[in-house]
Amino acid sequence: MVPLNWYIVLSTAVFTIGVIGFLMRRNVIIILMSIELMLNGVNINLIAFSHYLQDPRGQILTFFIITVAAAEAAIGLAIIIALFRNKATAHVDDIHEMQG
Amino acid sequence: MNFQLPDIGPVIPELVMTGLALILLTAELFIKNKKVLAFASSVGVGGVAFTLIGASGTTFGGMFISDGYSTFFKLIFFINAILSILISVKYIAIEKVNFGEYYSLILFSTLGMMIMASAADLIVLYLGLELMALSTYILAGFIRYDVRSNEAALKYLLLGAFSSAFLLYGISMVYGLTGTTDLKAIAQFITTHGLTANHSLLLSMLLIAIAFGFKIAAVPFHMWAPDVYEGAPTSITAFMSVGPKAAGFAALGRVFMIAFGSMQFEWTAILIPLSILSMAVGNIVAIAQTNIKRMLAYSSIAHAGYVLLGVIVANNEGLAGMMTYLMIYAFMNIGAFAVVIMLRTEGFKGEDIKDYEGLAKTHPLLAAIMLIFMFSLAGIPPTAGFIGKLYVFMNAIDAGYTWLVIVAVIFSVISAYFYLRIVMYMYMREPKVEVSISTSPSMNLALIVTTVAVLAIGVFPSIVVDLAKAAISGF
Amino acid sequence: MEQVIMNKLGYPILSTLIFLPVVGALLLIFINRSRELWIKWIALIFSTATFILSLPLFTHFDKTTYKMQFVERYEWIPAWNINYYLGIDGISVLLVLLTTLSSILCILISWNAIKIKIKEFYISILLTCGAIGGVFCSLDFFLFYIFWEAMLIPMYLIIGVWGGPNRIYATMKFILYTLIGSVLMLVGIIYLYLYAGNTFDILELMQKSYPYQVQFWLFWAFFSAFAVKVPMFPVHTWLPDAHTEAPTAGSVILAAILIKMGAYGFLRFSLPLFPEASKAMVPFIFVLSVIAIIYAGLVCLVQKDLKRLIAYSSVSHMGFVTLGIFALNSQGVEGGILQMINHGVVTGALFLCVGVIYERTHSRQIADYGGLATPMPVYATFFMVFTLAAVGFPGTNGFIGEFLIILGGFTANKWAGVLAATGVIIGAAYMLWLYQKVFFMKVNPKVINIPDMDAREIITLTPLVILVLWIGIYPVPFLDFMHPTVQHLLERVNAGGIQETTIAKTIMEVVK
Amino acid sequence: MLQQLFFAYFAVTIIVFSILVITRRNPVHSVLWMLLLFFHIASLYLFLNAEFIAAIQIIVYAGAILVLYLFAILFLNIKEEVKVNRFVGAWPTGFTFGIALFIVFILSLRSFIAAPPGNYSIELIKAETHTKALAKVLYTDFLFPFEVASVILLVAIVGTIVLAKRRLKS
Amino acid sequence: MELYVLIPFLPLAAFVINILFGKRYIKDQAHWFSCLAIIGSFVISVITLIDVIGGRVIDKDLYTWIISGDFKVSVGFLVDQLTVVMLFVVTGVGSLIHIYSIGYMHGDKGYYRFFAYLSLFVFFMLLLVMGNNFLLLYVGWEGVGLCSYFLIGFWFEKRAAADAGKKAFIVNRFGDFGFALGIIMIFLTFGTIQYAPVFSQVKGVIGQTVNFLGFEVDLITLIALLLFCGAVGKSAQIPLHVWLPDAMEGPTPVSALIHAATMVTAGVFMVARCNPIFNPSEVAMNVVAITGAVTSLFAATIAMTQNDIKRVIAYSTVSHLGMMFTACGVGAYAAGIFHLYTHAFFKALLFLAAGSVIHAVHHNDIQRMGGLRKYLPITYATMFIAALSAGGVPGFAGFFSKDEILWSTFASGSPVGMLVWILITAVAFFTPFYSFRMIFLAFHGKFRGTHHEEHHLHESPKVMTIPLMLLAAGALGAGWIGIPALLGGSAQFTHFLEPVVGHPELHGTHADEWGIMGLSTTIAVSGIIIAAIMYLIKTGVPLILARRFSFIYRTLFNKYYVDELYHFIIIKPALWIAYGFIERFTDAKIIEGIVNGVPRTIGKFSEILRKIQTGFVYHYAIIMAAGILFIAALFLL
Repeated sequence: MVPLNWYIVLSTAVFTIGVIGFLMRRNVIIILMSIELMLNGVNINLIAFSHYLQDPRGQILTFFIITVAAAEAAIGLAIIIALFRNKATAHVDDIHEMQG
Repeated sequence: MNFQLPDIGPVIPELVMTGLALILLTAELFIKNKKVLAFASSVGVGGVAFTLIGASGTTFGGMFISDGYSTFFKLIFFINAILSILISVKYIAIEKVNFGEYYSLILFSTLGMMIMASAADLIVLYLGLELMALSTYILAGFIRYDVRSNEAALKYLLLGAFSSAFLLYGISMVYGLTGTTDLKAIAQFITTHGLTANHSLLLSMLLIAIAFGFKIAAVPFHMWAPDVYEGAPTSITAFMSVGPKAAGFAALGRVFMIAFGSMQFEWTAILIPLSILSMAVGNIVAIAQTNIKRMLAYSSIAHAGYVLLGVIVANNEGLAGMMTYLMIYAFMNIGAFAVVIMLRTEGFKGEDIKDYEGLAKTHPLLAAIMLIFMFSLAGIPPTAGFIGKLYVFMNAIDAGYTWLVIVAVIFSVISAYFYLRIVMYMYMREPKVEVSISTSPSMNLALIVTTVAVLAIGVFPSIVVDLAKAAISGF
Repeated sequence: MEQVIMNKLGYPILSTLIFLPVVGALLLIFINRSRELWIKWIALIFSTATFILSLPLFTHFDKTTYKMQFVERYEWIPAWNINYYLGIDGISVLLVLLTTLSSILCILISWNAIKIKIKEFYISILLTCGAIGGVFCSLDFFLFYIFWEAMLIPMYLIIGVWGGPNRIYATMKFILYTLIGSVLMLVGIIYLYLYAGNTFDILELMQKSYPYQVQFWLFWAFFSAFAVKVPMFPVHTWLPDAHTEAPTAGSVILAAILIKMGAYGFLRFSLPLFPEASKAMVPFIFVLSVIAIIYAGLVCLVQKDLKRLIAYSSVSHMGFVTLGIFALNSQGVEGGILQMINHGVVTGALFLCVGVIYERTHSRQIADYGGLATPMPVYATFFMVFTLAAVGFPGTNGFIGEFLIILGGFTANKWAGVLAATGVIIGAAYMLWLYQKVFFMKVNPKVINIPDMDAREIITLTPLVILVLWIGIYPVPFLDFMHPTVQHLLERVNAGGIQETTIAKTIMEVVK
Repeated sequence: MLQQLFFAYFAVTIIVFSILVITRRNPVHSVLWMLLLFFHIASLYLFLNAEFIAAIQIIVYAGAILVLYLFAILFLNIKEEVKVNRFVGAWPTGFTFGIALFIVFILSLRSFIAAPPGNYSIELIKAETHTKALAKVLYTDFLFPFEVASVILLVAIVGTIVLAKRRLKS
Repeated sequence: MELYVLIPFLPLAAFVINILFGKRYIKDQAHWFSCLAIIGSFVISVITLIDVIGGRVIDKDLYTWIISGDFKVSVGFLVDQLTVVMLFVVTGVGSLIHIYSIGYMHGDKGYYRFFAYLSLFVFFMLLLVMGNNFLLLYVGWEGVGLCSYFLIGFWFEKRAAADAGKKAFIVNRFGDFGFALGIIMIFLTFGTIQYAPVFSQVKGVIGQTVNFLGFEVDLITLIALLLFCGAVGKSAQIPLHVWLPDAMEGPTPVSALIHAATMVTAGVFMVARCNPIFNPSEVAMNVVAITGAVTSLFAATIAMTQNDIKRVIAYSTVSHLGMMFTACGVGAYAAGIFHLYTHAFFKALLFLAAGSVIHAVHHNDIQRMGGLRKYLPITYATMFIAALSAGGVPGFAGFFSKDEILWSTFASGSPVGMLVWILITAVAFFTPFYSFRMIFLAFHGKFRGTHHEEHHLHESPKVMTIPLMLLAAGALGAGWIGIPALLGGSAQFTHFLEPVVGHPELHGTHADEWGIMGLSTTIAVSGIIIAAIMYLIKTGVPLILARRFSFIYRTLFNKYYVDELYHFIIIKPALWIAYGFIERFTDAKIIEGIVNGVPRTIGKFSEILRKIQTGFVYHYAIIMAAGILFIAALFLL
């Protein structure tokens, strides 16, 4: 039996890698993908808990997270496309029209 | 398998709201005059407000709760929605984004907020939050030909998703620790198993707090707010400076008071620095702003700090103070944005503070109204803003946080500086450019309502205070 | 309620004097702004009506009792146990009358001086006077605070919109200074409210006694607000700027009534609510008062700007007032109250006088005048009367107040009395210096053809001259208002436990 | 033991692929690594008694979302993209904070105590099949969130259309 | 309603009428009201005088003025022997000066104003002498000061006049400062400030001490000295004498009335009035005596070198006032008041005559006069009489009073008495010397002015000369009511005042008295002779002396540099502190530094903080992460 803690460490690792990706990458699309990584990290956690606690909520929540992730990705990409039309860039360090 | 239809009594407002949004979405295809949609949506929301009456109770296996607390917040959301719609009508035409989806999205977002306010389960809460957030992302980027609007939407979305990932991580850990996502059950589990001092639980609570902190734009999770407020369509800035913030507070209050009720000491310790930082950063940085939308964004950050005092108090009175404050804030902030919107005309942004120079000379009435809102935001009686602050401060002092209140009042003096600077520009400078304003009946209505409300609540605070007290009594 | 005497007049007199100006202001909103004469007359009629309707306070006041009179009380915000509760006693009655009188004078003196945004100006004046009247009448802390702060809004505009060249700086300074003081008082008020068991009722709060530590902190919270308003050294620097930049009417309101709010606060709240703490702080206040008297007096000697000089002299005079109040004997306190009225009359009048010539020359520089007594003899006479009152010349009201204060101060502390008395010398020096520079010597060519005062201006100033002489020659009717109230107040203050204490000891006690 | 070995394999690959996803210069490569990553995660779910979720993971994530990303990437000029910096200027700070966050999370999670098991046991699932068991819960207890999720998808559709419509003629 | 109440209020009425209607309606008829008022007052005063001689003393309150706690003051009048003497002097001499002014001020554009002020002055002066409590005394005290201010600065367009008026007022304030504190001490000690109860209680507090500003001092001495401060200011004693010579900028009748006959003697009156307070305190008495004597000598020496005709008389006034104080200081109050009374006549006469001269030559400088007796015979004659009287030539009014003072000091038997006797005996030489120096320079010899001036020389009109003659009669004969027993008189004046001021103990024989009288007379006459030698016969001598003793001469000519001293130790430092320190440093730098500095700091902070808002999403995320880390680290680790 794999200890639950292993899963937690794995999930935290994936989550953190997502965070690092978010913080480091320039390309907006990759940043969105990093967010997906973070969500996946959470999902691993939830599924593992669901299994170990013998409770369906974890899986249900995962289900919803995937749904929301899809919606988020769609909207995010739509925004990127709208932006791309106006500014023709997908790099976050080019997007600082507003500051201060 | 026996499928039983749950009691839908408590969710009737949400259902009606969804129906209304869907109808509008469909009607948009047929109705060319978008004003009709605006009218329909605002009247519709008003109608939804009536369904709040009697819609109380718990349903969906305890996931959804409709009580005084949620009802009061829903009232705020409705006011927010109606006023935002009223101030949008002309504005979105000027911005050339006069699409019917606009109104439906506002309603969907409001629906999300309603769900957040009523959520008794972290899953529902999360979904409500996302519904609200996603709709707002779209609205923020609604002027899609404008790069600033795009940027606002993108920043909002990226950071919003980032923060909700943390929220999810927190929820997952809570789930792992307690085996449930139901708020009451969590609370019970924590007390029975003595998890109060458990570090994992503290961490997850912290992460949840952060997500709410993001929604209410509390420092240091406020960074999105100025940029998004500035870039988003002004009517949406007004909308989201009140709605999502109130919803965030609604969720914050419910989750922390119920689920983490036994860990009050810990979470007040988290919220106090957030509150102080919000007041400090919000008020101080606002001084240097020259764009009025941005300035109001910082002001809204600062106001989050004051409202947090209500939560920090951690009792029903405190929550009542918070609710009162938010209700008042809805009126005065949307009112202020309404004035900002009025300055937006074809080919004229009207966002720079300099555009307000001499407004009292060219448009005395508008200037006077703005003056009332500015004084209200600064918390000077006899305006409503004072009542909000007073109530929150009263509760905080009652709970022994006198020092915190002293900090708060000192920052409120600093805030007076930049609010009054607007008044100064309007009244004490000569107009440099000829400013014309865009009026419309709906806008006038919104201004009348907000002004009257700000003054009336200022003089007769019982209107709101009694309501809040009554609302919180069954919490 | 045995502590109060309900209003027996045929109309709610206190509400009238607060809200009649407000009604006037509301009415003005609906007047077309091009009808300037209408606007002025409506403002004048409303302020005059207010004054006339407030006169029964003078005639019908029961001078034999310390109880609150003309009381009106209605429930207002039951959730917080807040009442609409008005009433006056010997401390406030004269201030209320002064307020209603001042509003007329302000309107009269502004008749031709204000040329832009006339409508807003008169609205602001009426609102300010109404709100300040409210401050003096409120018997409910909440109501009091509302008026206290609400007054700032129109005042902010009066200075900022119609003021001099540096008005924006001055008005910002004014409002932030006063705000920072009053928000701390707000904290104090709330604390008191909660401590006393959820009541804002001032009379009820006065019935209770508070532990020393509570008193100590609350005293400081209130002190911050009152000291700024008075203004006491070292938080006085807003006053010269505000006075200098404000339009004449604004300066008059500031000098005549606004800064009385601070001293009034000490009398109404600090002393009866925190008697022990107040007593402990007496030496401290004495030091500040004496510094204010001498320091501001000296500064006056080197001012080049007329209004600035009078503004600093206000600081000096208000130093007398605080000294008198904290002398905690009947001479001192009554002198303090009377001096509040006197200062309102005299300094208000001096600002009116400056306004008269400012309207003609648009200069406040002393150097731009000289020899004015030749072209403007009537004006010079008026100014002389007020100058004399300002230097405390016997026969004018200033003498009565200053003498009683010095007497009281000397009784309480000889050093305080002696040093305060030196203020009288300095006062004579700077006022006469001013008078000489402006009125005597060769006529400055710039003012050689300046017209003397017209009828409107004479009418504006005459009531004040009458008051100056009346109070100076026969002050008993005015002093009679105060005796029972002051006696009652002093009984309460002196009933307190500790007698002799030092500041250091006090602080140690609190820190412990 | 075997389970642990499997877990070790999946854990290592998941982490390696994650790192690859966020470090590849070419976005298309990132997407492809992500695809692999999702497959591995799905497999991991299978170990955890979540067949349905595993399927969803592949169908929705790998099938729908990633394709969407790929589609968006087509907007970019890949040739340009591979030449320019892939990290922002502040990446060392970001990296440090990420690592620090990881450490803090792990440190505080040492005190993790799992809640007692509930009644949604493997036996139950075996008796009803996973999908059915899950669906039952989803459509009864979680009906409300389910409906909300549907609204969210609707909003996403509407929003995407509003935002990505062709440029206005002006 | 008693008639005496009208005494002060008649002039007040005249003032009110003149000031309200003078400019527009009355104009050059203003003198009617004022003159009639004061003559009316004089008549009533005489009636009252007769009443008082008949033994009636009035002490009655009119109405309550101030009441606060146990402090209660009334407006009320006390008319006793001392008062009536003062009333007689004030209204009598005042009437003559009023009449004289009609001519002197004729054609001045401020004519109505002048008479208004004069009437106001008379009102306050009468209030001062008639008040039955200290505060009313103080009111009159300040009031006459004010009128003095107005009248000195009557020609306010002249800078010197305006300055002098201001100076008089402010210097007096210094004295009044002490005076007011004295009144307050009296109230604190006795619980009242009515004369009668205070004086009757004095015995009870003799020997008590009080802590005053950290010093343990004798109560009565303290009160007496504080009161004396006021007298020093008002009666121009050292060190507050500086205002009086400058006060000569005012019209000459003013100098005569205020700065010779009445106001400046208020200090003497006050000390005499408060004799029950002064008597028990030896220290106070000595202070009074020595101050008086030193001032007397001091002023007399200065008077010798002055060239301004009015300043000479002014210093002479200071000198005489000093003498009066000396008398008071040795307990011979009656002698002091007697001198006050005679002095009023001859000094007023000196001034008015000088005014007549000025009226003729239009300047004040005696060096530019000379030989005026041809043109101004009446003026010359009257002024000569006045000078004789002032110089203490036997038979003249001044002689009797001065002699009584000299005798009282000598006979007081104390060392201080001896000291002051020596000092004022020296003064007895200087007084006739400078008086006659003035007369010889102005009236004898050749006219030293321009031809133009000489052409216009003329005697003054009747309205001026008649008062001169009347006053000359007074200067000659006013002293005869106080002829000492030694010379066959009955010293009626002293006896008349005895109920109020008591009687000093004198230790001395008739022989001593004769000796003193002889000595002083000899000295006085030698003074006249030396003056005659220096200014009539050998006119070069003064110049030689001035050259040889140039240091002394310059010191005297510059009035011992007292004005300069004050300028450097009071005015300059005060202004420097006010401007250099308070205005520019404390206020502008420290307080305003904080007041403006805090917002400025906040503003700077704001600019710094807003830099954090870079606009880059990853920075925002990093800050969020940092926030999480920070809070987590704080609470979890």
